[in-house]
Amino acid sequence: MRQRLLTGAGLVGVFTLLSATPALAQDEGVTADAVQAALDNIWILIAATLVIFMQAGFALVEAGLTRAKNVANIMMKNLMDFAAGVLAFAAVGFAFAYGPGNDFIGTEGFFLSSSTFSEGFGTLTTPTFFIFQVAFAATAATIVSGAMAERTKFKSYFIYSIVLSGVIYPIVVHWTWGGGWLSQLDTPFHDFAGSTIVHSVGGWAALMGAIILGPRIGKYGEDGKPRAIPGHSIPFALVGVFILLVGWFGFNPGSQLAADPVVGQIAVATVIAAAAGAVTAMATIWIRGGKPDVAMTGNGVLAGLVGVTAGCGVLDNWGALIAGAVAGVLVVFAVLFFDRVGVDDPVGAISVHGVCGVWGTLAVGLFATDGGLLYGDGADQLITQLIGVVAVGAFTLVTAGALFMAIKATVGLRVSAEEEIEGLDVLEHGTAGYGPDMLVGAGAVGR
Amino acid sequence: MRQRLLTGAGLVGVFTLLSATPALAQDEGVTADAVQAALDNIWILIAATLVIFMQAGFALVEAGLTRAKNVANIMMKNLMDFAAGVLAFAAVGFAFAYGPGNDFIGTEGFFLSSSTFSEGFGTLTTPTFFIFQVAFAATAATIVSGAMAERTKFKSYFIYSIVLSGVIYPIVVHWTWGGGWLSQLDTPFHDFAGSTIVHSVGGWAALMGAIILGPRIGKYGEDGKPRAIPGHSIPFALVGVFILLVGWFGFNPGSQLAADPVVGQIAVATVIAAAAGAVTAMATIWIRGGKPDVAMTGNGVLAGLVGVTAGCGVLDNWGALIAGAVAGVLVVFAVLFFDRVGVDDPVGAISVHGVCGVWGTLAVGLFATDGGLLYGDGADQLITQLIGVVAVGAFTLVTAGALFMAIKATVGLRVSAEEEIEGLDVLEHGTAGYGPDMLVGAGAVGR
Amino acid sequence: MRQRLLTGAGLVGVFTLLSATPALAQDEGVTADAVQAALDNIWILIAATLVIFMQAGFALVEAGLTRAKNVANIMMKNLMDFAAGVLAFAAVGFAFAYGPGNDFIGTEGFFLSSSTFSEGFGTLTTPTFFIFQVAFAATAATIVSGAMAERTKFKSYFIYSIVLSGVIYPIVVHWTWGGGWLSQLDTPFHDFAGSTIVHSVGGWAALMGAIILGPRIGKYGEDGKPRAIPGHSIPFALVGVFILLVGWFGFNPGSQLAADPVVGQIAVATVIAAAAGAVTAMATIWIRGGKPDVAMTGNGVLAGLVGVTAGCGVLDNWGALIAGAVAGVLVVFAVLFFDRVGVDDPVGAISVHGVCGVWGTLAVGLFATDGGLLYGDGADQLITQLIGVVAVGAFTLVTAGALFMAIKATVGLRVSAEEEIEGLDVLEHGTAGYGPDMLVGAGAVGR
Amino acid sequence: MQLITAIIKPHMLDDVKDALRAAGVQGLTISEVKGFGRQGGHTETYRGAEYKIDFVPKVKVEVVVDEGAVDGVVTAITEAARTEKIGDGKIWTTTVGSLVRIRTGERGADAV
Amino acid sequence: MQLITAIIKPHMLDDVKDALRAAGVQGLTISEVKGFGRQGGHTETYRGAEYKIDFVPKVKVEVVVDEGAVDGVVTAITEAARTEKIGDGKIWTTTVGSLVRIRTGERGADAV
Amino acid sequence: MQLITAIIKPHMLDDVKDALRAAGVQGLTISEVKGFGRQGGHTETYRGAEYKIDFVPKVKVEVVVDEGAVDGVVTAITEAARTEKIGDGKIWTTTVGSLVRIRTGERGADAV
Ligand SMILES: Nc1ncnc2c1ncn2[C@@H]1O[C@H](COP(=O)(O)OP(=O)(O)O)[C@@H](O)[C@H]1O
Ligand SMILES: Nc1ncnc2c1ncn2[C@@H]1O[C@H](COP(=O)(O)OP(=O)(O)O)[C@@H](O)[C@H]1O
Ligand SMILES: Nc1ncnc2c1ncn2[C@@H]1O[C@H](COP(=O)(O)OP(=O)(O)O)[C@@H](O)[C@H]1O
Repeated sequence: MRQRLLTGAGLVGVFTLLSATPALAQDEGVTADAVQAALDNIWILIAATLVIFMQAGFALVEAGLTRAKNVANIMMKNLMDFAAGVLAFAAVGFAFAYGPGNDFIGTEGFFLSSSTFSEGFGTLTTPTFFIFQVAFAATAATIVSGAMAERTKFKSYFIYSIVLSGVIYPIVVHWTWGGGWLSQLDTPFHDFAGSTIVHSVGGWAALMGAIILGPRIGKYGEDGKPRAIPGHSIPFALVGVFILLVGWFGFNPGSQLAADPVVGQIAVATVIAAAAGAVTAMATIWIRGGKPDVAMTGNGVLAGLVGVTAGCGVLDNWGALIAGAVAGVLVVFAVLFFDRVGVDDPVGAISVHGVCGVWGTLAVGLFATDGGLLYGDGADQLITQLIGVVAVGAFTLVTAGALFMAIKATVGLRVSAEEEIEGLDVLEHGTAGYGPDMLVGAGAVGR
Repeated sequence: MRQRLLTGAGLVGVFTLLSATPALAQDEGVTADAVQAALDNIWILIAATLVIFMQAGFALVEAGLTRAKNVANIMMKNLMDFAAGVLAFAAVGFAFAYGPGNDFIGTEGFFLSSSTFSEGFGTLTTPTFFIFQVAFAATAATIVSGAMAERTKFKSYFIYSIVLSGVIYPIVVHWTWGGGWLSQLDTPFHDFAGSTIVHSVGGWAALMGAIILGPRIGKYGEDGKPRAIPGHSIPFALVGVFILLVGWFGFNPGSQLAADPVVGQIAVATVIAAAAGAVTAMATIWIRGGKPDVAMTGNGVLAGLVGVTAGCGVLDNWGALIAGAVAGVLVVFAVLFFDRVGVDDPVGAISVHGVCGVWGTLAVGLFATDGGLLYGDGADQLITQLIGVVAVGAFTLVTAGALFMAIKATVGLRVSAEEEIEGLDVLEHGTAGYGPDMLVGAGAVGR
Repeated sequence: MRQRLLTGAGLVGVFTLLSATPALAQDEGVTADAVQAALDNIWILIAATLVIFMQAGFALVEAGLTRAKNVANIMMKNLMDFAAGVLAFAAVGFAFAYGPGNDFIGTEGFFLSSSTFSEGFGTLTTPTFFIFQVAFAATAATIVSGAMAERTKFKSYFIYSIVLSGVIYPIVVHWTWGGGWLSQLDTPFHDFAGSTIVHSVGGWAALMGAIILGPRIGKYGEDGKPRAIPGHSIPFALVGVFILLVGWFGFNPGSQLAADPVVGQIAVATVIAAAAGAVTAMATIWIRGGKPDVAMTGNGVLAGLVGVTAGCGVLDNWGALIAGAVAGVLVVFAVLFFDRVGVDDPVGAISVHGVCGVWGTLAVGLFATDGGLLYGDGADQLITQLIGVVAVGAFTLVTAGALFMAIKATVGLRVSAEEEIEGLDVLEHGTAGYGPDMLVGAGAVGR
Repeated sequence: MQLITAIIKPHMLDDVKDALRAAGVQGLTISEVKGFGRQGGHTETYRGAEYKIDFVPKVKVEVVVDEGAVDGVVTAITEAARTEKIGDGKIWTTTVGSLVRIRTGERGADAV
Repeated sequence: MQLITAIIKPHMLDDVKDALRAAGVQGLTISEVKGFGRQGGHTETYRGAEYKIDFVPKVKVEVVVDEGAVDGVVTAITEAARTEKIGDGKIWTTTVGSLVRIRTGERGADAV
Repeated sequence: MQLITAIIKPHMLDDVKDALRAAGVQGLTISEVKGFGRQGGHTETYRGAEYKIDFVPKVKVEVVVDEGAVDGVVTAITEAARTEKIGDGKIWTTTVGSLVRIRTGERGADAV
């Protein structure tokens, strides 16, 4: 490595061969195994990059579906749950999730201790594995900001996001991907890329957050009926959806954790479910509400994606189609339901990630080509899936609920009514998110 | 695969090796051929992801170059031609394109029938090949929404996009990449990544759509002279251009359909043509119109890209430079021409994809280092290219024309004048695409 | 290759094997070395694509942090420094940088002459190597547009960007990555991915540009105190930051120039530094200014990234953490400093790329696990780093300064005061960047 | 002198402007306003929930004219802005005490 | 007839509208304005620099009413818009010479 | 009391505001408007096609002042807003019948 240090990006001189790079090593002949290992690492790094790109997607969806006066705040939350999440997951989360320990939690390997993780993860080096996992942790955390948008104190959200990325999510990972109790059931829990582990953890935390916060001012009329508070930018929301779709091609195929040609099928299942979710969500809201609502159709894409995330490795194309199509219907009714019962979720995060996360996990028990109830393989897998859904759901609801209550009791969770009306941008962050040339008179009219 | 089902994303337990992954297999030694095959599949999946990302680019370009009152509608069209396109192409399009059949159309392999496609495509698995091809189909379909923007009924557009992705485009593919008659000429038709097959199919369908729809209200003055209807967001349009540029690095190099070091040269040809198109389009409009128009320069980038798409595998850098530079000039004159003759194409889709698609295809006959007229290899290739251009053009104009006429005669193609003036967002989809805090008084002033 | 020409994207017929592709070759057996070489080329092409995507990030950050009346202009500058940069770098820059020559500059290989570069670069083909390098050149060039935003003539900027990409930046590359004098010191200069070579070149050129231009009208009160001129779109700015973050996973790991599993660690260092920079910048401005400023936190992410760019190959996680964390603090004070001394840099480019570029380069001398002062390896590396920083800084300041002075003396550098007040979009490019339905009365009120 | 204020439908602005020019008006000032009246608003739907838009976009036209020109101008606007559908708007007049052209300091009728 | 112009706080608009309806007003026109007054502006910070926002967002309400209704309407607005915090705004009246309904050409009280 | 309405160039707003403050004005209301007049508009080009922008951005300033202050205020605005280039704008005055401060219910001169 000394050599590399000396030579910048690897060129010792003009027109000499690269030194001290694998390239050179090849002259002495690399083995196919080594190349496969290199390929595995490169592929997972690229997949991780795609998952990290999803942060931009979440930020745009959430910004688009909320009001202009809070746009800087929502972007900032998305940025900081990534930044804080990376540090928290590196410091303790990764150890809780993948460190040696008991069936419930990892107890060693804090701060990415290289002695604990010296062996890597299969062909993946520990850093490669970590970068993929940390991207997932940030995804779980960021789901919540949308449901709590437009009324949460920034400081309080910051605390929440550290605890979720650093503790709550990692524990759930330990139970499952980390080899803990859910992976040790007779018929182990199967959640290929995280319908439950990532999405419904985010979704249930979002549910507790939205409940404990209460609805935004003006969301419910004096008659208690929900009123629409339209988001300020449908193009932002839909570009966000496209970016999330793109990122999901890292999220699902990357979860194979190896460069295996099977990732093609995982990607096909993913895209079919996304398309099906979009079409059924559009049809559902069209029939129910009279128009093909754009934001809801965007939710449908995400619902389809979440719905196939657990099963993308074990569903065939028809299974993926059904998983996505059902999710697209489900998300519409879930959004309407939460709206009606007084849970104000501006972006539909609870419905997309919580409800469809559950559905996707159960769909494995129904449609897995090997093990699915409808493929005649009995209910074992389905029962396990149910256990997983309930256990993770309960754990998240309780811990996230306790966390939000604790924050509420100490630093407070919600901004003042005045700040909420004025918009969080100016009062929490100092300036409006749009310049005076863009923002029309405080959105006063027609509110 | 049972094993994988049991172990979530592949980790059976903390700190044990990955089980049942290629990683394990490697302990028994993988062959270099197998690694190359894995690499081919991974690379094409990544390329497909980049091509799918282009959907966001198209959506942004089209949204940016049209008015704010129609922004949700244009985003929705872009989303749905992807979603519907994926389902239609999976159901029938892929079979028409790549299924066994005759020289004109594939007749087997509907619904991705695994028995028909059991052998895969070279080293690519059928799913990997499909995901790349479906991304292309969605691209062809999405080109049209821009040309028909701001006045087309959503429902009608939805029907169109299913037919284009499911039938028209696949038939053209069958003739060429699918091994049909154009690929069997003495000097076979060469369209490496689809200047004609993808782009000009989209472009000609866009032409028929724009003609049959007629121009937007207000586009032509009482004197019949074209009036500018400025788009509402140049930043959207240019971010869209950047995204398309990025996606094209999947589109062109991915069309090699294998992880071959030659993709580097394909990428270089691509970037040089894009840069040349930008510079010449800017220069052309600067000279003609007095100012370096930003939207037109953005069109120039895309023109350069479309212009090199057919030839990126067979042009050297000089050829790519010329292909791109000529396309950049061509696109400006084409935009001005269509404007003048009463074809209202708000985003320039016909010029970029149709006209430059033709140019790019012919450029192969002129500049291919092996086979090009100007490299002294005679006119054979050029003649074939001409045959392809004409055949595909005629087929698309006729079928797309018939399709639009049929839609017009049944569900209708165009919204009412009132709806057009009000904007499609509210009347077609229920809400404006921008919140009241963003949208200034319905754009009344200065219209 | 004739064969390929005949067969479009490689399919000679339905259901026959691919012909003349590596796939076929494999039937005869590929070597592991060949696969590794293919992998290297594919990986670097993907990394280059990610770096090119950064252009969209820069465009959005710069657009977001400036006013709506100049948004088309800033997008156009970002587009054209890419387009012009590609052509200039291909024509002469690459030869100056990597062509044979003396210790100061390459003197052969203009226009990518294939005879000069016939051997490729290690396992990378010349085109693959070029596409990665040209993406870097465009990055260096584009940094400057932000610092000179809202007052520079488009024509003049265009000239600048050709010279920077074609001459100034390539010469710095030649000194270092190109094997020139800085790479031949006893302890060679180490700048893995370009904190100095790319970022501080951009930063110092930006400094000269901003000084020679002078501040925007209204930036300083009559008392000489800096006044805030808020950007028009924080969401643009933060999406830009996310995109840059994503692109950096091509920038840093790609600089390994090979598909080596070590890229995972480079990515981890990168993400940790980015997160640390975000957190410390937020904390610093929160303490100093009373609120967690969003734009400044976005600068913090970029600062962290620039700060780890030189060292990402030789720092461990703690080193990366410190590099990023210090950069996050530094960027805040640097922004405040330049503001105070009358250098008007609307986006903080000088602070992010110049100041943190220097810091990142020096951090190698301090924290390199092999060679760093704080790892007990003496000050040799640190001294070399200092020499590099000073040499490159002085060279860039002088040449960029001369360039801007020359432009000022000939075509002029700054638009008229009237144009500046009206906005550059209409007067330089013909139309406003936003339609009348988006742009509120010329931002008159509260200016 | 009189200030004539008209509230009209946004898409009639071009016609009104042309009519005013034809009536000899050399200057006018417009602004974007929202109106509430008999026309009523409409209901929009968003993500399955409804909300009522009470205010309809309108354009306000303000013209200061000499006494003598008032009737002609009012008639010109009335005719140009009329679609005969509900919501066409109102015109009212108020008396202007004095008028100044800022550029020259001219006052009264000269300043129009 | 009188034109009643009220400058109010934006978030009081719904209350004012309801009060006016209750007071029998059938039409009104609003616009977004910015006010400068005793309320003062506020200081914002951006990237560490400060800047003063002098103008506060307000909504202007304009209603033309019959003489007889003036007092009632002014009182209705005053009460509905009052928060008793500084910056609640102003109401003033000016005399309208004539009023026309564009759709029908009706004039005077019939046109309201 | 009088309502003074001024149409000015947007970038003169700060100067006008300062001049009004100096003239003792404690409150005012502004809005964004577009003007049509001798100044004319301009032609823009977009993708090679031209279009005419007839309306120029202006700012409308409204101040209610006591009779006695009218002349001073009009003069103050005139001087502060003048650039001597075409399009500097207009000032006109109308008589205000009554003025109310919403917060306190004060009327007349006290309400200013
Ligand atoms: N009394 C009023 N005072 C001020 N503006 C009014 C009044 N009545 C109506 N308007 C304005 O005129 C517009 C049209 O009035 P409306 O009652 O809807 O229909 P019409 O003009 O056909 O009578 C309203 O949207 C509003 O802007
Ligand atoms: N003399 C005036 N002329 C016109 N508008 C005024 C005048 N004084 C105040 N305003 C408007 O009324 C608003 C409120 O006035 P302000 O002095 O802040 O508080 P208050 O209404 O409590 O006296 C201002 O923002 C401004 O829009
Ligand atoms: N008769 C009028 N009534 C109302 N506003 C007017 C009138 N004439 C001019 N204006 C306003 O004054 C502005 C300036 O007028 P203009 O004729 O362009 O130049 P000048 O102020 O130098 O005479 C116009 O843009 C318009 O807003």
